[in-house]
Amino acid sequence: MSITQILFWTLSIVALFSALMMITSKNPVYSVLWLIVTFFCISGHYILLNAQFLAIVNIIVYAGAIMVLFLFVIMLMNLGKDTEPQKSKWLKLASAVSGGCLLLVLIAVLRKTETHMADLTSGEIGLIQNLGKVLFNQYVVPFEISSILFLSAMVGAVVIGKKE
Amino acid sequence: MNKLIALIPLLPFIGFLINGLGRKYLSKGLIGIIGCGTVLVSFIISLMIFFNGSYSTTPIHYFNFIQAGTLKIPFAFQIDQLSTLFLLIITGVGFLIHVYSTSYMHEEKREHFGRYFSYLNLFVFSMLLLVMGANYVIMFIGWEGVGLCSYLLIGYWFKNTNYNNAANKAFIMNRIGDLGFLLAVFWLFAKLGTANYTEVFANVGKLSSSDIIGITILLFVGATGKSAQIPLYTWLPDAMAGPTPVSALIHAATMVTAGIYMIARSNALYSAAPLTQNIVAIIGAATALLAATIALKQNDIKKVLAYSTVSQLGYMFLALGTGAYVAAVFHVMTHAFFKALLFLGSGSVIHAMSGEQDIRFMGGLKNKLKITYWTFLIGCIAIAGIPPFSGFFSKDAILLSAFEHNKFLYAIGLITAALTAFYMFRLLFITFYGGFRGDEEQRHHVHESPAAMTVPLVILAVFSIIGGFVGVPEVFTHGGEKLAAFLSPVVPSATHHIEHSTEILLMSLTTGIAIIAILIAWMRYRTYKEEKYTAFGKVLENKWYVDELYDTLVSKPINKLGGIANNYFEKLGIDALVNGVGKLVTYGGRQLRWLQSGLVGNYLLLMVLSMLLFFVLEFFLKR
Amino acid sequence: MNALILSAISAVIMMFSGFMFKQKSAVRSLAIILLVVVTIANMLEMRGVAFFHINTIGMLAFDRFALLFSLIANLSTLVFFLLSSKDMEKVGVNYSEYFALIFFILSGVVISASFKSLLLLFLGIEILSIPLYILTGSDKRNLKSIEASLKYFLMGSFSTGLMLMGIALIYGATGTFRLDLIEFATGNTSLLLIAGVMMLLFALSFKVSAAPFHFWTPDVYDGAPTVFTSFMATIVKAAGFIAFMRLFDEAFGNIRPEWRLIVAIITAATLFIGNITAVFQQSVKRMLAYSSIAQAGFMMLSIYSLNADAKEGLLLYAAAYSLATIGIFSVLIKMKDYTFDGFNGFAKHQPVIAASLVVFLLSLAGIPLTAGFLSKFYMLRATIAAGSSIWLVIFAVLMAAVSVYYYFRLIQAMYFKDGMEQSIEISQGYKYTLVSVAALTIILGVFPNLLTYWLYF
Amino acid sequence: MDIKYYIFLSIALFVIGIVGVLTRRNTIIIFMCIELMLNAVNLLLVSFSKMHHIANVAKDPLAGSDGQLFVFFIMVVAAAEVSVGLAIIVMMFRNTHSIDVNFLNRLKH
Amino acid sequence: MVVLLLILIPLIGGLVSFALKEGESAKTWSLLVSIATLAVSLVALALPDHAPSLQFSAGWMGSLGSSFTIKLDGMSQLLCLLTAISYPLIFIATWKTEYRKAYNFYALMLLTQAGLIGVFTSMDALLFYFFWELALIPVYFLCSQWGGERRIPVTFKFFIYTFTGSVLMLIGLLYLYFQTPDRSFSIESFYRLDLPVKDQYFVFWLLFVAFAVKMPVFPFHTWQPDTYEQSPTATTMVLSGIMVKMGVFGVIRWVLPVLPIAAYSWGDFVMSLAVIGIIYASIIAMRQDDLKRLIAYSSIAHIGLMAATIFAETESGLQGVMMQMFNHGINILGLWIVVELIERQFKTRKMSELGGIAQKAPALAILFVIIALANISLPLTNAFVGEFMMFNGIFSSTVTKYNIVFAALAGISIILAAVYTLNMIQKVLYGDANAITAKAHDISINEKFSLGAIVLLILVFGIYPQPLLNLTDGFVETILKEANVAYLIK
Repeated sequence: MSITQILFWTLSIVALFSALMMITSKNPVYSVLWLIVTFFCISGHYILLNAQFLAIVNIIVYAGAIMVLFLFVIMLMNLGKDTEPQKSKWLKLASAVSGGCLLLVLIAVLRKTETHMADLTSGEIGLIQNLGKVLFNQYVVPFEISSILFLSAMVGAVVIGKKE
Repeated sequence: MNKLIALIPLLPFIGFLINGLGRKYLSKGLIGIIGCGTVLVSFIISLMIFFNGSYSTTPIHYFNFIQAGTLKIPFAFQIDQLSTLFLLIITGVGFLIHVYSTSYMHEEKREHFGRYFSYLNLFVFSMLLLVMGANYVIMFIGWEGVGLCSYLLIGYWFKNTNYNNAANKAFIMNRIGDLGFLLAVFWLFAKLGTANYTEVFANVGKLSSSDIIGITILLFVGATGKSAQIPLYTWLPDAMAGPTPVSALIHAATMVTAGIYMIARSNALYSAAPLTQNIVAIIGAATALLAATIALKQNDIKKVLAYSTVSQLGYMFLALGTGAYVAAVFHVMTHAFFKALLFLGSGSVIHAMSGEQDIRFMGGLKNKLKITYWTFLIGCIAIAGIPPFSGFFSKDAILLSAFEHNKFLYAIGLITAALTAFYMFRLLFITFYGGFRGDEEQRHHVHESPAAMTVPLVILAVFSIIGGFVGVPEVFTHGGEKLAAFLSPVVPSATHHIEHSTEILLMSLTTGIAIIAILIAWMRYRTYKEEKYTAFGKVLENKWYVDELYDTLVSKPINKLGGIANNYFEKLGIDALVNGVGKLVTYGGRQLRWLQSGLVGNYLLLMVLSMLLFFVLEFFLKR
Repeated sequence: MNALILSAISAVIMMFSGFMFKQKSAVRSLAIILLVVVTIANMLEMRGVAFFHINTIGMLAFDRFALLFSLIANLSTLVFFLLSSKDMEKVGVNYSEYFALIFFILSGVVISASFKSLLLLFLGIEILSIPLYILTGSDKRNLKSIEASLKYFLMGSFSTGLMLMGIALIYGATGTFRLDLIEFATGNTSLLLIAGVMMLLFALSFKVSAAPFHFWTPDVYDGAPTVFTSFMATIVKAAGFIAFMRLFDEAFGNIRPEWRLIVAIITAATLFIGNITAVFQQSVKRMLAYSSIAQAGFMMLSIYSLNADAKEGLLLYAAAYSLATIGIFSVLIKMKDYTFDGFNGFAKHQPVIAASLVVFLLSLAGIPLTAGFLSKFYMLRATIAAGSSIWLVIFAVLMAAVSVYYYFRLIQAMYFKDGMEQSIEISQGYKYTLVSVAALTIILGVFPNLLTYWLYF
Repeated sequence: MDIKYYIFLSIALFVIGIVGVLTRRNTIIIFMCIELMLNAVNLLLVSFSKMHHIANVAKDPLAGSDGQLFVFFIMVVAAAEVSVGLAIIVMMFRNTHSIDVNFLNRLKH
Repeated sequence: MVVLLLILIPLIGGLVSFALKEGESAKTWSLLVSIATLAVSLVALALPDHAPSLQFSAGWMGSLGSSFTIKLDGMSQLLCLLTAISYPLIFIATWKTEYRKAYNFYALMLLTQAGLIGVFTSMDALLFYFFWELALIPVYFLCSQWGGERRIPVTFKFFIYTFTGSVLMLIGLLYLYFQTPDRSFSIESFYRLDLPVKDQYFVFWLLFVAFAVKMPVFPFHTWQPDTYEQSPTATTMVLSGIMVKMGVFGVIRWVLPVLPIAAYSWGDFVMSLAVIGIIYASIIAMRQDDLKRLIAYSSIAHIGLMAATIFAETESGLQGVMMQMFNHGINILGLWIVVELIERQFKTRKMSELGGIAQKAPALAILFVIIALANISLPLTNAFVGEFMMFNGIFSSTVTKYNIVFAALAGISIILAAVYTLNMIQKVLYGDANAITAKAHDISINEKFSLGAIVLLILVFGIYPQPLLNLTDGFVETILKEANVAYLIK
């Protein structure tokens, strides 16, 4: 096992574990924290895949900004451990079983895909320079269009947030 | 001449239109004149045809009634010997009865009087169409037309529900027969492509024997309806609800003989179907006997005559069935005379008794209604078959043929003849002999009818006496029967193989039995006694319970079936099914709503589950 | 491109119009004028006059199909503005922002009609959706509105997740996001690709509210302020279908056998659930929500058959359905009582409006000589032409017969039952507009070529 | 490394997200689970992008960069969505003082 | 152009009537419009066959392979004539009936007429479907708005029932369309089709169900008695006199020639259904007390006979169907007028509550009796000719082995018809007047006119039917040639 493989497995297991912890934690704050762990693991994977730009953005945007926003909201609402009523057991079981089945099915289907990636860390595309080039050459239209999205989200937040 | 021939049915039709439309505006006299006059002119034209000999078997074509592809039905008349004879009977007797009616119906309101005459004229028109038509379709038009008129006239006094029921019954029973007739016509069309007499009879050979049997039986079914044979005879006695002249004309002299006319007309077909002939003969004989037994115990003067008519019609079918077509036609003619006479006579009696029809409340009318009595007596003698009155000759011809054909049928005929003599004279004696049994009012009222009624009686009586001479059998004359000779181009005459001595013996036997029956009646009914009720007598009085039988076997089940179909099958079956689909949809809508639980978690779970299903379907089940 | 950019600009202008104008009628007039400008620009582009020459590098393609649909969407929105914009005032205080959001949605509509890349599909759908979450929840005092908004948002995001997963899998299989290249790469079908296609199928089914991904629809349509339900049930849903159609036609047309069965099942289920559930509804608004599911079932037939007829028919369907539904909603908004009984005796008091409503309902039910019939006809024709699916067609028409049941209930209430008069304010202009929309519905039903003509010339 | 491990990992994270959505009632946590789903997609896209890059790098040195750009756009959209979503959740909390997703079920049937 | 006028006059007349806003003038206007239509229809009759003005074609929905092609051939001449004659008679007979918002009523009636004539003349399947529905929608409103107590659910059922049938028909037509080599809805292309047997079977049922519901053939009939009972009588007249003919018409024009093998193979089955229906409806009719329901069931029986005859595929039979379509329309119109008069006067349709009308209203009684006799197809009434030919057609049919059985069983209906019709006459007209009927008065001049006209038609075509037969014989020959399956029968 090479070092990348060890890293891969470690990150994967941690990511899955923290994801599971996220959905099972009673306390929402813990959930947020576990999710942040997951995001860090994913960022680790990005680095492993030589996608440094995304790794950084992921940490800044997701783990940094978005999750803090979440935390902030949770704090704002002062949600404790006991605030969340539990779903019925059967419903939970059904949900878990159906989710598990979905996983099984998808894995059973996709396990036949076999492409070997020999050299994980090589390649320059994940660098900010290369991505920037592509973004502002080929993807300039979607980039501009995403501004519409942001504008609308902004207007939306104003509409929702403004007191009447 | 063709134009004149067209006038024969057209005139009564015009009379019908004038009387029908103008019934509110014309005076009774005018109505009577129009009614009688049109028939008289038709009669005169018929006489002209008869005496000019302008009859032939070639049809006279007027226009195409229906022409569609291969189906060609010309509106054409066939004035041959057979139809000429019937023309004479219909218009002649018809005219007399019209005249009689002017007096008999005189008390009706003007518009009803007009209505009556218009119906009567319409009847004559239809009857003429029936006998003049050159094919079965035209005959059928007349056939149903007379049925309609019969219906209208039976129900003439429409306020009375019983009369209306009788009218309905008559029409419906006729319809049953008509269906048979129609099917026979379709059969002819299917096999021969035509219903014209000339073509059909020329092509009888082309029909297979089963076709012929089918067609003839179906035609006979038609005849049993119209001519009141077993099993469709029960309407005729009920039909006496109509005014008495109507009973005389329609339910005795003319319409009911349409079946005989039809079979005589189709003799070519029947002669080719011995099986059917046997059936016809058996049905005829059975009807004759059955009706005669019933007539024994009836107390309504018209009912007795009605059953007598049924019985005599049975005779005619017996003749037809034994191949004696001429004898049947002959009996039609003589029967028309004496039965019309008897009915008109009974009408005169009823008229005199202010509408009383029950003979138990009559009696002793002999002296008060002289003309009526004598003519009635003549009629009774004629129907009883005493020589040389007309009934003797025609009945004898029939019995002779039956004897030749089948001894058993002959025996029935003989018994019937005896019964006939008995019940007719029972009627005569109870009505005219003994003491008057009506109430005081009637006693004052009793009077002889006016001339308009008695003259037709006398004329008919004369014909009842002499009418038989056209068909005096070979035994007595040389050169054979005139009637048979006259009809021979259309109706083949039966050839007898019986010794003349036997024939005379048979005649004496018939006559003797009739006389004995009359004597028994004389002894029993000369003075009226209350009849004792016996069990069998009760059965007879109730007409063998046939009406009740039909009611239980046919009417009620059908009605019940209708009820079941209406209340259960329709409402709980089909309709419920249709509504059930609608209800199911509504129910489904109500149940499916519960899927929409309002909970996001459930929605998402359902979505995930269906995704799962789709994946399984796509990746595992499809491959 | 004209419409896209101009509507985005219009949206920005509307954002600020609240500061510029104090009167709501001025804001309204401005919005209508801007929309007319956008519409005209769109028409001009169909005539070959493009204001903006931007190289989209294969991301967007403003072909006839896309332009015609944007035109239909713009015109429908115009009708919507003319009929219902006044009623937006009642929703809340952010009058101008609502217009801005609608203009944003319109630009999203244009994108989802003209995308050539999965990325643009994603962006387009999101631009459609996010403002809708807001509009749904814009009646902030009303718990129903909030509930609807929350449900819509959660389920919408979930389906976005599905869509993205699908896109990722397809990317994995083909190595590209461009529709033409994906189609080129679908020559060898891998399971990865099929799984991705199915994920996309589910996500788009969700957007067009096809069963069994329809659950959000009744609740959201019911809870949202009626005036916005009208908009989202018509133009936005049609846009979803156009995106659906474009994606499956241009990218996955070659592997049709792989997904056809699933689409058939979804179609049948949608027809069934939509129609059957609508039967029992007591509220007209909720009935219309289910009816929109039912209509989606019919539109799904075009995805199933995926031929020239289907494309043409989908456009016609979008137009017919939008016109009729906007018309009905515009009346419904003015009513106080949303139940069927609320419409009792309506024809007696408002004969003209009732007559127009009848035309709309007939159109929705698919009665001939209305646009609704012809659009359904096109769908059936397309499906039969696609072959071997006659049972689906028969099922569809049987369900159409069921639909008669609930549409005619409204007609019955209006015409054959007696009820109290509801005081509703109706201006002359509104009346004329409604009647002309009804007339348009009939004209389209008699001469559909007026619309589809544009596809070919 | 085999690409399928990445696929498995992403799918697993994705499904965990789904299960979380299904089992929890706290709106915020549900929303977080959705974010987890998006991140699973992101991971998958990046790994695919790498895979395509390795396969096609000879033809095009920038091959596969579109996958990573897509991730960038997803993050952009997610940010926008989060802002709107949290606004809605806050609005709900303001009105009902609950963030139980089942609390609001006036709309049904 | 003449044929276009036939559609346009009632269509525009109807639209104008909406705008009249005043009952009396709408009434007069509608009568004038219907008389104008009648006049045009008579002009059309006078024109020679295949005259250019008997057809009209305009491009319409070319992209769908459809065109606005209408034409008057034998059968459409006949049925348009029936429609054109019926309308003035209906308007005159119901002149005194008051309707709320009469302008709407008359407008919808005229629109129905336009739809009916369109159905009968269209030579394009899609156009046919359009008119088919166009004729239905106004009827829905007519019945629901001006009908009896239970009108709303009953009409609704009727509408959904027929609508379901017609959408299935649409599928069938579409399917056929796709089989035509030139992708066209025109009737010529349909007639040129030579479908494989399996397809024929399947399309046959799609089409037939629509027509069977409309006719209606047992067991698709349950909408009919209710609808007839609940509709305003003027509408019932249109429904039963003309509209049910759409089903018969449809089978003859669109099923027999297009799907000859299926029509032959399913013929026995359909005939059995029809024959069962005839007897079934007849015995149910015997149990009815409501005049409208009685006539409704009687009509089912009559139509059943037509349905059976069509599938016998004989020339005389089809000619009989043609005759009978016209005659049944006239006769039942007469019956409805009588019912309308009785109901208007006595406020009841229950036979058990009536009686003794004959002595108070002899004119009504006589006309009623004649019409009733036509209903039982007495000779020298028009119905006799039709039924005679139909029975004959069934009997001589070569496409079924059971021709005799069918003819005999169907024939029972003439007995049963007599039973219930005479019973009806007796209960309504005869007997003594009771409290309800004691103050009866006779009918007025315009009612006499309309009933008289009907009686005149009954008698004229009963005695001399040849003009009607000549009208359709060419058409029937064509249809039979198209439907020829002689090569299948060994």
